[in-house]
Amino acid sequence: MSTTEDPRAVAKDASQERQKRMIADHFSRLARSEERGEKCVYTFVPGNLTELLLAFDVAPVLPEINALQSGMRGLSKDYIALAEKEGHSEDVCTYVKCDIGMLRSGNIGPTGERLPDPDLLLLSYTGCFTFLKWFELLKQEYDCPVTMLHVPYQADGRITDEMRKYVVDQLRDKIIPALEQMTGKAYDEDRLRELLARSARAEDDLVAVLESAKHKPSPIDAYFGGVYYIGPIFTAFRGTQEAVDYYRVLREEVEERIRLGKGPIIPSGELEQEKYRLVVEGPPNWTNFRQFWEMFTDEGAVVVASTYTKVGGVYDDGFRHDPERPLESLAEYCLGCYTNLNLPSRVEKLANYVRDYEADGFLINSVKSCNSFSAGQLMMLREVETRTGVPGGFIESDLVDPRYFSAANIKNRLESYFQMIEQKRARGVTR
Amino acid sequence: MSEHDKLAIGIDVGSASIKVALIRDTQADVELLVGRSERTRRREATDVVASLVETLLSEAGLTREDLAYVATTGEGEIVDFRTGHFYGMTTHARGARFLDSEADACVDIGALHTRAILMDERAKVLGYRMTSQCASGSGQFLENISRYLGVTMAEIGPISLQADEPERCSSICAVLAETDVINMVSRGISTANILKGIHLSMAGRYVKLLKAAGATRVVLVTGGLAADVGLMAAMRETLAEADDPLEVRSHEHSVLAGAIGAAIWGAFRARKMERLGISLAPGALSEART
Amino acid sequence: MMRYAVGIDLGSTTTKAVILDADSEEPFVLGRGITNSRSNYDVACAVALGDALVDARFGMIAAALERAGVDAEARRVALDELTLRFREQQYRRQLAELDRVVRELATEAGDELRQTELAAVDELMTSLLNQVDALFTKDAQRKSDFFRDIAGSQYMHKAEALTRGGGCASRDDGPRFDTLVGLYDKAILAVENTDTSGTDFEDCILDAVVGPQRSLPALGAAVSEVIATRLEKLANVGTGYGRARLPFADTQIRSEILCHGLGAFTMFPGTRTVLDIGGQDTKAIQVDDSGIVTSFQMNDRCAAGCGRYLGYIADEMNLGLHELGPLANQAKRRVRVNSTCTVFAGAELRERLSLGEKREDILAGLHRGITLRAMSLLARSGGVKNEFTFTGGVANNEAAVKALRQLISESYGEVTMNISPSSIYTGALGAAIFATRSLKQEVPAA
Amino acid sequence: MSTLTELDLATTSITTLVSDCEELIRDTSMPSVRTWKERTGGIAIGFMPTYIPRELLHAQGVLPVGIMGAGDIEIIRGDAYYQSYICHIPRSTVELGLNGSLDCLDGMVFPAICDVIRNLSGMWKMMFADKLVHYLDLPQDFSAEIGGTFYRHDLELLSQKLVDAGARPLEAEALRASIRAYNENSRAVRALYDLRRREPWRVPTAELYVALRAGLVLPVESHTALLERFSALVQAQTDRVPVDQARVILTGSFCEQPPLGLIKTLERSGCYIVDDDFVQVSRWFRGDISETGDPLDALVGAFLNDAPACPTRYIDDGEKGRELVDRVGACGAEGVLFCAPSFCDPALLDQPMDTAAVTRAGIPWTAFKYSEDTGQFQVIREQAGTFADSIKLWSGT
Ligand SMILES: Nc1ncnc2c1ncn2[C@@H]1O[C@H](COP(=O)(O)OP(=O)(O)O)[C@@H](O)[C@H]1O
Ligand SMILES: Nc1ncnc2c1ncn2[C@@H]1O[C@H](COP(=O)(O)OP(=O)(O)O)[C@@H](O)[C@H]1O
Ligand code: SF4
Ligand code: SF4
Ligand code: SF4
Repeated sequence: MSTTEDPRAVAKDASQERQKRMIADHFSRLARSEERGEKCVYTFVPGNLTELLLAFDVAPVLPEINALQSGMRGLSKDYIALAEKEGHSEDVCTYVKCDIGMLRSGNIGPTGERLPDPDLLLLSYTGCFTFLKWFELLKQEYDCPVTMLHVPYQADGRITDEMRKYVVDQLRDKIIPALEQMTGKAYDEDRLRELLARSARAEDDLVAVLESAKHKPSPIDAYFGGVYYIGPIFTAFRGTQEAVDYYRVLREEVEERIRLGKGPIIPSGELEQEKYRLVVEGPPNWTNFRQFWEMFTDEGAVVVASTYTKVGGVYDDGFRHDPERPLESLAEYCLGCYTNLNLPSRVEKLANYVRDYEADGFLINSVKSCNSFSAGQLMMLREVETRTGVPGGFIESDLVDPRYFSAANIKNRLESYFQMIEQKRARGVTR
Repeated sequence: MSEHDKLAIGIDVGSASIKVALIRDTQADVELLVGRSERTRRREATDVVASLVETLLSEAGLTREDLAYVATTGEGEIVDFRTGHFYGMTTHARGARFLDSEADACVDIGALHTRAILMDERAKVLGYRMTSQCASGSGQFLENISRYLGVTMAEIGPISLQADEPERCSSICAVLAETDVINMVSRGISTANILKGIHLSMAGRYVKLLKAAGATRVVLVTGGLAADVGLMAAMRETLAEADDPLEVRSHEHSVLAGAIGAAIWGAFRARKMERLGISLAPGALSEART
Repeated sequence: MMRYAVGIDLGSTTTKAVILDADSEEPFVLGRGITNSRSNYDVACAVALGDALVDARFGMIAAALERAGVDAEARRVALDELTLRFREQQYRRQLAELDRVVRELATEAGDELRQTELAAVDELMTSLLNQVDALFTKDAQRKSDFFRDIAGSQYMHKAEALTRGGGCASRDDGPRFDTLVGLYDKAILAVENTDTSGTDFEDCILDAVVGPQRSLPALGAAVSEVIATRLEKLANVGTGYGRARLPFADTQIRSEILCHGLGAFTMFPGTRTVLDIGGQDTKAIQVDDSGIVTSFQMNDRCAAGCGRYLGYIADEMNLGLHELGPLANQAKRRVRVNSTCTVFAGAELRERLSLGEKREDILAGLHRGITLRAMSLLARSGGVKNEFTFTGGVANNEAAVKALRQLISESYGEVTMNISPSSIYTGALGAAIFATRSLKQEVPAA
Repeated sequence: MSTLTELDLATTSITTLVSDCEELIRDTSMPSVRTWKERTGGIAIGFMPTYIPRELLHAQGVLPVGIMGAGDIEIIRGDAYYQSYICHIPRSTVELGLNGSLDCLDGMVFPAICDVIRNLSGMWKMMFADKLVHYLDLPQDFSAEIGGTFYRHDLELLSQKLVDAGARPLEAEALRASIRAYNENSRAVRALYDLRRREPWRVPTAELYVALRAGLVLPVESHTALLERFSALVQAQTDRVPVDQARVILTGSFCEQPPLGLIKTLERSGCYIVDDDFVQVSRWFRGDISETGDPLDALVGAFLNDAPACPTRYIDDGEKGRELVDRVGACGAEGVLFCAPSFCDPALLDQPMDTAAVTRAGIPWTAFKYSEDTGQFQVIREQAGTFADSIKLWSGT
């Protein structure tokens, strides 16, 4: 989602430098939170309640982000090994194991500093069952209160009043009191409104950035690059002025690239020629992130839309945090995150992306860890193919377990896939 | 031989080879009289067992009537003249303790399966871990690779020890290994480095298995691959790299551990049955045990 | 002079070459060649190409005979005989080399070898030599097409017989099976990785023609004519598992998927779905009405369900690959084999055999299992459209074909199912077509 | 065997009764459901294992049919929908759906079990667009006001969907009667579990299991009768005597079920299974559901307050595994077998917490994985055998 450290030099522009600084600052703030008497909450990315936490001056720690950072920094392998040694199964989500392993190794965060212990475990159970188990596991480790927000699944493809009420009731009667009790502060709805208003501003800019990929050539890569863009908004910054500023700068940069007719920034500089436009479903692999990205850029492939950039929350259909309806809009945000959508909605979203972004292909990276994403992807592949007529591709890897990243295998499939699109195009079959 | 002595034979029917051990239990001590391992190699396992047992007995100058107990383990249920059957981990634990009284764990690495076993001083199994239904990293896997490299089983270890830059390989399929090896050779990687790389990846698995089973001090490697000095070295290196004090040992009779353990338990049961006044007709005990 | 374009499919198990007439509009196959893959990729390519050129020359000999007015039946008889003698010559040369290397290795090993083992080596190699005549009689059944396999299985067989009674006990002084096997494994590597393709044809054909030309003198003239004809390579394209390491430029490499799709489409233009089961992967491919791939699926990295699985099982049963299918088709019932792992299946097979199950029934179950796995890939790739082509080496296996036919019709109704006797060359054919196209600049070299 | 809905309860042989039940499970085309529909003209709704309120369906005249995978049938189409790292149950369920076995069902209810099942509910919608598909989002908030309100609404929604699919509307009296019928059934189940706990040699688990499984495809009244008959027969059986086996609890098999061969293997290798979590829906609640008051509230209340510590249920008090340790004590077990399906996240993520609790309590345990179509039991036999050996040889020393 965002990284503070990439061992190899990567081309960056100003916004990226800024983003990097923000994230690094966040981690060092966290590291010093205990001495500064600040409280922190462990919680998850999908449907995160950042504004609510900030309204209580509480900093979020996101275990998934720690895990992916560990993956990028080459530490996940040992962390996972440690967890498996303790009896965790090979079969389960590697984020969890990576987190447990990191905890056992001193809970050192991506900046090399120790992360604070949680004052509260805020289990936002949205779009993934594993979250329940993850916090049950953490609860064994920490002597702190835990509170849970159960976000119902959009099983029938829509948010009903009862669902919204269920979430709002939990926010009001469980989550807010838990935060009040932990911080000793009273819930201040006006403060929440201010934060939400700033969120909406940043969200507008983020959406403009992601949608800029509709241009040809696309000025951004909406998957690999997108990971950097969504960093601040899905982690600890939504609702802050920093986020507003970052997204404004980012948007300006991207608009400038459009004016200059430039392609996206890639690790080795700039993409010269956009040969393939792709829509990608599923999270990326973190252990070999750059290598993985280069398998695309080497072939001139740009990702113009991805679902992964919607894991924290989906803004496509116009959702924005709304200061007028603070708790309701938080509830809708939680209910709307990508893995909380049912499969037919996910298929429809992907098919729309293919059409709206004029993609040449549709690719799934199926990660072993995540049943929430992966169970059903083969059917999605077929459905999207039939609905859009563009060729689908399927590759398999994992989030942070390098054992499941087979470079040769993925390259082989990608190569065949790109050649297939190429051949189709040579015959004028695709646009 | 004193009349209190008990002679017992242990038969370990493995997927690749059959191991037989003949022991004398003097109540105070156990003595390994003679033991052998032979590859089945497309023969009927029961035929190989029969001929091995006869060879052993004749070498020891004994007959079947002298035996107090015929104990089987592994797939030994196919042996119809057995007195009783013991499960593999029970026997390996016992055999390992016999071969090395300091071992508190053993890892049995055979042709298809690997199991790490933690035991106490009475050879009681305290914990264990086994590999799954995939033969990658098994003895068979190593065998396939070495055959392709033109290396015999006995040479594998010594050659692997000469490696200078081992080619790490991820867990690969026992069947497809050959292709991967072809690929490595075509990239100019030396036989020693290929073998060592494979040894290291196998060692990684086994060490993981051992740690998961709870081993902390001394582990005896049992089963066929204990004879592979390269694998032993790789296991030691893997542990050293992780600063792990676990000590890995092997024994010249490691491959016989299961058979020895079975024989010892057999003698133990024979004594116990005698005390209880149960007569030991062949095959009877397996029923009595359940 | 003859100008050709070649496609090379360097597979995990076998390396195939197909050469096309570079001057023909429609794809015209001049020759096909195959060898087992090995660690020296250049040699593998050269041998496969050499084999294809031999095939092409045999075609030219046939054409020369026709021009000389020899009637069809006489031509067939003469060519069959010539081919057999030619293969025999090749085999003898390789065997002589093997013999030399084995003995050399045995000498090098010196004291490590027991006296009995030295004697055994001698006996082994003599026995191999003595079996050559029988291998190349008209109706002989060979277990495989490759020297490695034929010589290997004879060697192992004999080695087992020689070491039987002795067992493996270290106290004995009889010959050790492992030692003997080790010698073979080492020697075959050396023999295989030496490129002999350059000199092969001329030497072998001149020796081979001696006999057959007695009954058909025109043959000698035809052979001389063909030896004198120059063959010129204009283009090559490589594909297959090892394509990245082929000694070709990037632009001359195509993915296997595209090649199999195009190859199958070229052989059977009505094809819309292709199933390729090779040595270590299975691919389900959909193509459109111009042979362009529209979607594909591949299996993961596990040998279960691919050709090597069958090879493994054949070994386990002491059978040749060629014998598996026919035997399985004699089954009266199917024994379900539970293990998904190839190696465990081998163990399970032994167990079942010892429980009295019949070999053919177990084999039938195994073939069914493989086909089931392929069916799921097919379904993943989009199912079977109206015309279906089965390619890859396993399409040579009649039991696999039978099981597939049955399952396809159960799941997709009656669809045309094409199987070509040269299905194993499909990928190479696709590559060769890409090569001829590159000559015509028809398709951008992507 | 007589008609499949009415098992031959007059039989005097356990073997016949058990093999009838086995046949009922094995026949994936579900003849008993088809017969029931023909006879009653009612509709039948399938549901995935663990828990759904079958009482509600029953009260509306619907036959709830539990779909617990397909055992070891050949998977032809189902594999096309699932990667290798996903458990077996969704692929076999899809296989059943696509090969027509489930045609006799008028819909499916997918309770919240895990992400795999949740996503399957969406796939089902796409595959069987014309049938009822309901995802029953069981609440993880167990307060009456919040979780209770939500759940009650979800049940009302389900009830309405059933009506739309042709069932009769829900009436309080009918629901109360259904609660009674299911209470009776679960009392019969509990009685058998009690009997097995006391005298495991009388009630081999392989038999008990198939008798329970039969309940998934039979009307509840018939199943209760079957259980009672089974109970009478096993108690009358005189040739079953205790032998020296280790008493163990089996846990982790709450969703995908192990093959019958595996259960038999465990028993043969020296284990008496004295408690398990097979076919959980048949004894989800510890006690009876209240037969008085508002019946829908009774269902909701039971769910909130009386359900077992299934891995699908969130436990926030940090005492994971306590219930398991308690159960070990309660049934006098000597060890625990963790027996979970491969790739089952809920079971496998719980396992480290459970094993830690069990270890702390000094209870021996062992763990292995299976899939419903596992056909090779050697490894498991070896493991269970060694486990039983070590309990028998050493326990108490
Ligand atoms: N010197 C050696 N180096 C490496 N591997 C060996 C050696 N000797 C035997 N093995 C391997 O040991 C395995 C047989 O071990 P064993 O414990 O007898 O297996 P099983 O009980 O499964 O038959 C074979 O796979 C063989 O390849
Ligand atoms: N004549 C034959 N009869 C049966 N099977 C064969 C025959 N020839 C080849 N095969 C099968 O085909 C496989 C090789 O297929 P191939 O398509 O050449 O694979 P690859 O391209 O991966 O090398 C072998 O493993 C073998 O199972
Ligand atoms: S299963 Fe997926 S969504 Fe859930 S914690 Fe793991 S990676 Fe995240
Ligand atoms: S990867 Fe190879 S060794 Fe493993 S299960 Fe598959 S065939 Fe067996
Ligand atoms: S077996 Fe486990 S992972 Fe699979 S569907 Fe059931 S609960 Fe989910």
